[in-house]
Amino acid sequence: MSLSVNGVEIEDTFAEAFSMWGSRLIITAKNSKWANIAALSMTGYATSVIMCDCEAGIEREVYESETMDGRPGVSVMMFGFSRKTLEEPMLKRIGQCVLTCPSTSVYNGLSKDQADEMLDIGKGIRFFGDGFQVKMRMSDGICERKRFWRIPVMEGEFLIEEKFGAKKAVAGGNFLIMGDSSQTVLEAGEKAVEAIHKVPGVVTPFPGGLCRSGSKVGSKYAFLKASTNTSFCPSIKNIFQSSRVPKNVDSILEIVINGLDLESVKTAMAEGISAAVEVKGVRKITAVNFAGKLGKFQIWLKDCLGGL
Amino acid sequence: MNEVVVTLISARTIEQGIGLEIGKTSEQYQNSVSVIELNPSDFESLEISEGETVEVESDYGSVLVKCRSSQDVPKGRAFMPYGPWANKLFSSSTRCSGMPQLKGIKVRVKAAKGLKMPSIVELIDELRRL
Amino acid sequence: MEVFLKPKVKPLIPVEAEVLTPDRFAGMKLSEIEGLPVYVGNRVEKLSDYFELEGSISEKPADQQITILGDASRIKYIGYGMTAGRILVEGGAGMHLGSHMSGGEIVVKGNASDWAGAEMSGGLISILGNTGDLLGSAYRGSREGMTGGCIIVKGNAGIESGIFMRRGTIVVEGEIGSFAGAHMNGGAIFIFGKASRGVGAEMRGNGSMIVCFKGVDSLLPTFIYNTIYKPNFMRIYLKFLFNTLKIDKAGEYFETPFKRYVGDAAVGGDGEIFIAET
Amino acid sequence: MEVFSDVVCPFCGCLCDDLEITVENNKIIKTKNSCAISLSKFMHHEDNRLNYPTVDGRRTDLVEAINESAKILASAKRPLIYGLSSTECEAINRSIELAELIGGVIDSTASVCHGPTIITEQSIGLIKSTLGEIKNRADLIIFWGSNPTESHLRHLTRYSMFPTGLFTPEGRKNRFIVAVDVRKTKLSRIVDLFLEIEPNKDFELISALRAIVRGVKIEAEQVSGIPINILKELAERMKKARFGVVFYGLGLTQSEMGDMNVNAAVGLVSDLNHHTKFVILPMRGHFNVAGANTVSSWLSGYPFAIDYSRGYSRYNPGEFTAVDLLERKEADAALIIASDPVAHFPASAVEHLTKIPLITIDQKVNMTTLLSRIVIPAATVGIEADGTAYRMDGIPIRLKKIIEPSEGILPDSEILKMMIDKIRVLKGGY
Amino acid sequence: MADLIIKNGYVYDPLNGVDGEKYEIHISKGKIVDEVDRRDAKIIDASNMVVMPGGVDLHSHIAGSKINIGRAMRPEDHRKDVMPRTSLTRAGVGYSCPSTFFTGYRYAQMGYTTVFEPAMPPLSARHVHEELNDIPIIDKGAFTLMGNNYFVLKYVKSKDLNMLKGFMAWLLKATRGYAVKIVNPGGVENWKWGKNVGGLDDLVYNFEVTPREIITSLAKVNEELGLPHTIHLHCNNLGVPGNWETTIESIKSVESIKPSEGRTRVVHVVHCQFNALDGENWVKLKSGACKIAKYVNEHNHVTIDLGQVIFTDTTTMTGDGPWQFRLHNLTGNKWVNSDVEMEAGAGVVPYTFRKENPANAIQWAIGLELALMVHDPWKISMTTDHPNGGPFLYYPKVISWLMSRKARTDTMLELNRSCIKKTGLAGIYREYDFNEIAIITRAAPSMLLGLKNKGHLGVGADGDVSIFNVNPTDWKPSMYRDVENAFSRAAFTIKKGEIVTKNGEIAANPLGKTFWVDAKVSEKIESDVLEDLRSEFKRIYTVSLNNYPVQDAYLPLSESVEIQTGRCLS
Repeated sequence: MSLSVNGVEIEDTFAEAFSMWGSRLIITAKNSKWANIAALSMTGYATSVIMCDCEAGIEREVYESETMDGRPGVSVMMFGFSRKTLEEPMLKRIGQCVLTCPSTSVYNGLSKDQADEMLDIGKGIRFFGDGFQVKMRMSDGICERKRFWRIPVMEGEFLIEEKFGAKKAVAGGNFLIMGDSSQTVLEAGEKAVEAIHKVPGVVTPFPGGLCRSGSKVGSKYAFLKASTNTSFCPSIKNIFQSSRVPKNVDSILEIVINGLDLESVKTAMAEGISAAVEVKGVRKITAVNFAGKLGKFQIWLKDCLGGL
Repeated sequence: MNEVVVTLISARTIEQGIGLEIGKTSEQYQNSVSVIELNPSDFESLEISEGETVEVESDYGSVLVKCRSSQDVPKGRAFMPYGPWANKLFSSSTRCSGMPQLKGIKVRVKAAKGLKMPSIVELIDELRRL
Repeated sequence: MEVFLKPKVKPLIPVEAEVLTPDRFAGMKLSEIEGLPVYVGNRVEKLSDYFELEGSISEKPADQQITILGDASRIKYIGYGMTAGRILVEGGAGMHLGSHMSGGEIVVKGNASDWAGAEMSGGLISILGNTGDLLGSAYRGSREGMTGGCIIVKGNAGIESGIFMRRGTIVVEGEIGSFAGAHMNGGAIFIFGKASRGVGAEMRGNGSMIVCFKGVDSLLPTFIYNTIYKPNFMRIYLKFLFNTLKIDKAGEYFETPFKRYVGDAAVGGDGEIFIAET
Repeated sequence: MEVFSDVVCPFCGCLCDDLEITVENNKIIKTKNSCAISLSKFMHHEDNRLNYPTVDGRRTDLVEAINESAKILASAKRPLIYGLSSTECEAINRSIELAELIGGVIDSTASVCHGPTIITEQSIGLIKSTLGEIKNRADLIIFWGSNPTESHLRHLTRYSMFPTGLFTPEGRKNRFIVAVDVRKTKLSRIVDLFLEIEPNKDFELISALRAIVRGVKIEAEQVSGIPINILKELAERMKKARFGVVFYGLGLTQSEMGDMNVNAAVGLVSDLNHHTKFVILPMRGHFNVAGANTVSSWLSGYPFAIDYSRGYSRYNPGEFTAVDLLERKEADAALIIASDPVAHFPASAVEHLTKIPLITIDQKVNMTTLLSRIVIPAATVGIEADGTAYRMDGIPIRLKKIIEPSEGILPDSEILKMMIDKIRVLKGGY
Repeated sequence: MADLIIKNGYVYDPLNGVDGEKYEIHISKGKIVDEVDRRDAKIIDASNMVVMPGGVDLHSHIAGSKINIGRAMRPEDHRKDVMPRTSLTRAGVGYSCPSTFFTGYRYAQMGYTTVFEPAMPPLSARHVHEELNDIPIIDKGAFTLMGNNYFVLKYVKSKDLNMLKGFMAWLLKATRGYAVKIVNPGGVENWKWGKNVGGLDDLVYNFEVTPREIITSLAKVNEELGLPHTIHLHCNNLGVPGNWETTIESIKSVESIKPSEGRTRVVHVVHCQFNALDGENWVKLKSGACKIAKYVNEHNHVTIDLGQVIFTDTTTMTGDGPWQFRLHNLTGNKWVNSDVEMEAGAGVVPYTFRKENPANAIQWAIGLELALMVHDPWKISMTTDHPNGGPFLYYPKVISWLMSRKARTDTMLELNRSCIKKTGLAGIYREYDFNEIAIITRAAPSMLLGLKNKGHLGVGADGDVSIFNVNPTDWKPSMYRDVENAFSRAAFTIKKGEIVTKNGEIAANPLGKTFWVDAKVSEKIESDVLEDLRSEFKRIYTVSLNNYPVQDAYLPLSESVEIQTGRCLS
């Protein structure tokens, strides 16, 4: 039995999410412009582990009052399949995109009690200092001890915290917005992403949070691992036999959500769906799953919305 | 009155060693240690003659001794042999080392014409009165 | 819970009272505490020979405050080795205040004497007046000085503060004596007044850092000047001082550029001295 | 007439052991090989002597003086024992036993001469050798803040500047000598290089030298009054020496922050051992000040500044050193052995000494005996009594007894033994 | 003093072939006797206890300038262990550099009654004896350093073994020494120019002799003189990975030397653990113990002591100046160097053996491997080379490791597994029994030293007995903590027939004696040597020849040992 919100049908199905290791880091800079540039650069080409080394996205902007150094910043989250496949891209991306970016510093965004493990990210980056790096210790024996590395660079000095928290997180939370036109679904998608970004602990790794090309595993071409998600392509809905595109739908966008825990992902999905259905022309909301073959989390849409 | 500010060094001398072995109350000992040596230019600025009494004063005390000029002492510095006279000028603070600073303290030297230098017995009497 | 100690006499011979810790008091009866031994010269006497005691005693050291209502500048070893709780001294404190402590807090409203916080590993000591020499230092022979915790001195500090320091933080709001941070091998010293001769002598590195906000009397020739900049880490540390340790003066320097010196080259060290450019 | 050969001179840390002393009718009539001070010591040892014990200025016998002293010391809460460096090891040994027995503080004159050396040894070490190594091998000798021409008169001829040795057959010619001082001295006129430096700036200068030895470029044009190029030359000379030595004295230890000065000097020598052989030796003053530290170390674990108030030894220079204890007006009785703190301590430390019961054991009248409540005369060790002394480089040498002391005059060790026995009785055997 | 009877104890007296039998020991006038009059005797009931001769330690740095430098430079060390004075005992402080009184008391508390200081520079021999006189209770002695002595080098160079013999005899007497100690032969002389030797055939500067020549000459003369102990050798390259080869080569070099009458041994290799390292460097370090043990098992001219490592903060001190400099550079710890003109040197550096340090873990295993892989315990003496491997206070711990594989396993579990694999320790199942412990802590060292009245309980032996509260009949290796406790605090220590400790508390405080050797050479040699000394002394020494020998005043209680032949190796 399907649910209807604001006259939009919510299919009684589930988004199939799976477990990944996630981490959060705070990039600060002289101003939010440079923090954003670093964050964008760092989270680039990190939409899906199908072809990228990790999944990453910007969680939100962080105010001066919230950051350790009192400068504006951006909170970024990264996801990988294991500790190691998370650690590697973190090192690479911080090294290439933040270390290089003027005025930035990087801090851990997942404290020791929130995290399952602490990764030696700053400790790895420090070698870039070629022996001139300086270890900075703070608050030993007073409160939770803090460790940083200071690395001399051409501009001045790059500062990074020694350890970054990582925890078992949830990736692949998703829903599809089906609407009467590409204009409609884009508008609904933007609204949904905006709403999702208000939820702490989640990111939407795709460009602008929206994914227009869902994919399926395999292809008729042997050399291709994945190909377009034929079931949801409106332009072939009537020639592709098992198309799942409703008649009144002519465009679909997917929103994929990774979060630090199941609850955040659920909340984010609910907030996103609720925002999407507000837009006129949205016909249906559904979610992608692989009948439980892919991941251990099944997030039922109606459960999400029930939680609101 | 003329006055110079100098850095005082105290150290051992042969005469002090010889005098010491004769006895603390001996003339030799007293003569050997109750003296301050200044660079000739500092000495001249005091307008005194060789061997005249001067008053030496530090932040911690003052003492009357005879004054001599010596080429060996650089300008702005002064020399006194170890002994009860010099020790009236030093602080007892050891800065947690056990060792009071006996060299390199600032002192003011001024002429004290006509004033008599205390003998060792007088120094003792002074202590007895404390 | 709080217990009050009112000094009865000003002892001629300093009293060694390492029993003055919340750890020792916790779980005892007041009468038992009165009988705790203190060492005066070669005699063993009772705590009650020197203090009138009243107040209440908690079961756990962490809940215990000891307040000394008056001057204790001839009382040595207050808070020696304490792990938790709080000690407040309304007057001055004698030698070895909080030495070897690993946790808890000590506040001295008057002056503290030498070796305050020597070889401490944790906790917080606040001295509102001046302090003596060898603040947060190693005892002679040891190469492990302060290894953690924080000492805040509102007034001036003596010589060889933080000698052989390994970790932790020392903040002196007034002036500091010569050879602060000598042999330092880790840890941070913030000097808001003027620093004297020999600051950082023979410091090794390992992240050791001395920050001078009002200049240095004469910096050693073996500290090599590098650059002037506004390092971001300094903002973090200053904010930590300002917010967590409530050091108001730190707030004045968030945007200050610093000169960076590295040394001591005499020992091949890579410790740092930062001098505020104001 | 009797001639004693190989007599050891009990004046300075050199402990020259080649003296010939001629004695006639229990009187010294001639000395050979003595320096001026040694001559004065041997020839005048009978001048200004204390001839009998006194209590409150009143002549008394030894037993009463001991009994009175024992009473004071046994009842004191914070007794101080001080001196030791001009007496023999057996007496030092007894003094420590006494300090243990009365739960007192014991300190030697080392605290006001080479205490900073000991503090340095404890923080970074010391790289030393015996004096014969210098005589046999050294080709570069640096006197830093030390001046043997006034204080260790035969040092230059016996050990350092002039003697020929196994690998120094031409003596002075085989050696390059440097003096560093704040004023010109007799020594500075006969050395190959003299550096006249600013007072209280030794640390900076030595640090700069260390950096230069490490190959670091120093920006400053001059340090402590010495141009950098001279320092560079000196550093080069040090690295190229076959066997170098630094003899340092009170110029380092008694200046501002003596412990850091010595620390730097030892560090420099330690660094130089990566390039060549280099050692550093303190010029110890009193003939047995090294012995005071040595004996004290094996008995108490600590060289000086020891407190026995808790029944075992504790150490803390600055807390348990004599000047500090007096400055804080802590001591309530004092026993002075073979020393004259009233003459040699700064005035405010002396002030407290005048206010407490003071017991002095010494050979001669001095300022301290003049102010003491109890004075006990002692035999002169090395002349009237035998015993062990440690040379400045730690070599133990046996002092000789060459004449009999006056009737009833005992050596320090025996006086102290009597005192210990008496105090044991007073304490009921404990 | 009353006569003593110790009854009901299980007696271990290996030199007399007694292995855990129950019988009475009688002591009268400080000596073991057949029987005393029961009515006047004090009787100690040692039921369920182990009775052994008093412990004998042949290598422990307890007195002299080195340990005293350690004391003076390490105030932080003393805070760890303090002993206030009592009406009976003097005050003292520990830990790795304990004060003299503390040393005597702690040894006695562990049942030890005889200890030898193994490195006495002749010029500071007086210092050693002054300190020995302040070590209460135990008997003691000191070995004279000779391996880098100017006159030794000179006579070795001129191959004049008669002069060498005369000089050795003179020097032993002048210093009141007990044996010939050789430390890094040639290396210490070279250190006086800031260098070292790298092997047995390197040259000593200016003397053109090799370490090999020094060792063989001294060993040869040592045996010809018939000194009670063999040469006491601290090999070259100590602490250098791969040094096991140097060690074996050093032992081999004296293989053909004829031992003094009645014995087979000609060399004692000290703290062998430090000289049994295999591998090219510290990173690739592995145990060379099996190679050393194999050699020792196959030859009877060598004995060793362990130099067992204890995981603790300690102070290293040796006469090996260049090694101490190297250690200072490895650790960055404070360093005191002290060279003695014409004859010796020393260095002192604090060091902490850590369980997490791979090299230390291997070193720990090597010491135990040596003890366990050498089949004949008579070739082994137990030492920690106090304080180099660790303070002597840990002897009971070493005993527990030797007696219990479980004790070793429990320690190994705390170490890095891959380190243990670089040693053979995990594969060793041997466990010492009480008899073997009595051998390596009592009988063997005393036999090696040629002390005929020590280390056994036969009639005529000194009345030195230790009694430990552990029952050997129901003790099992799993109860290793019991044996550790028992050996830490002897139930009774009896010294010269007097009960000196009881339940680990000091009960009496007598002064022990000092052993020294008075070796005789012909008058001709004696006068030739003296003449040579007279002609050279003034030029090269800073002390006159007449003031050089130790005066009798420094030996208030001494026993000069007549030259006599030692016992055979079993």
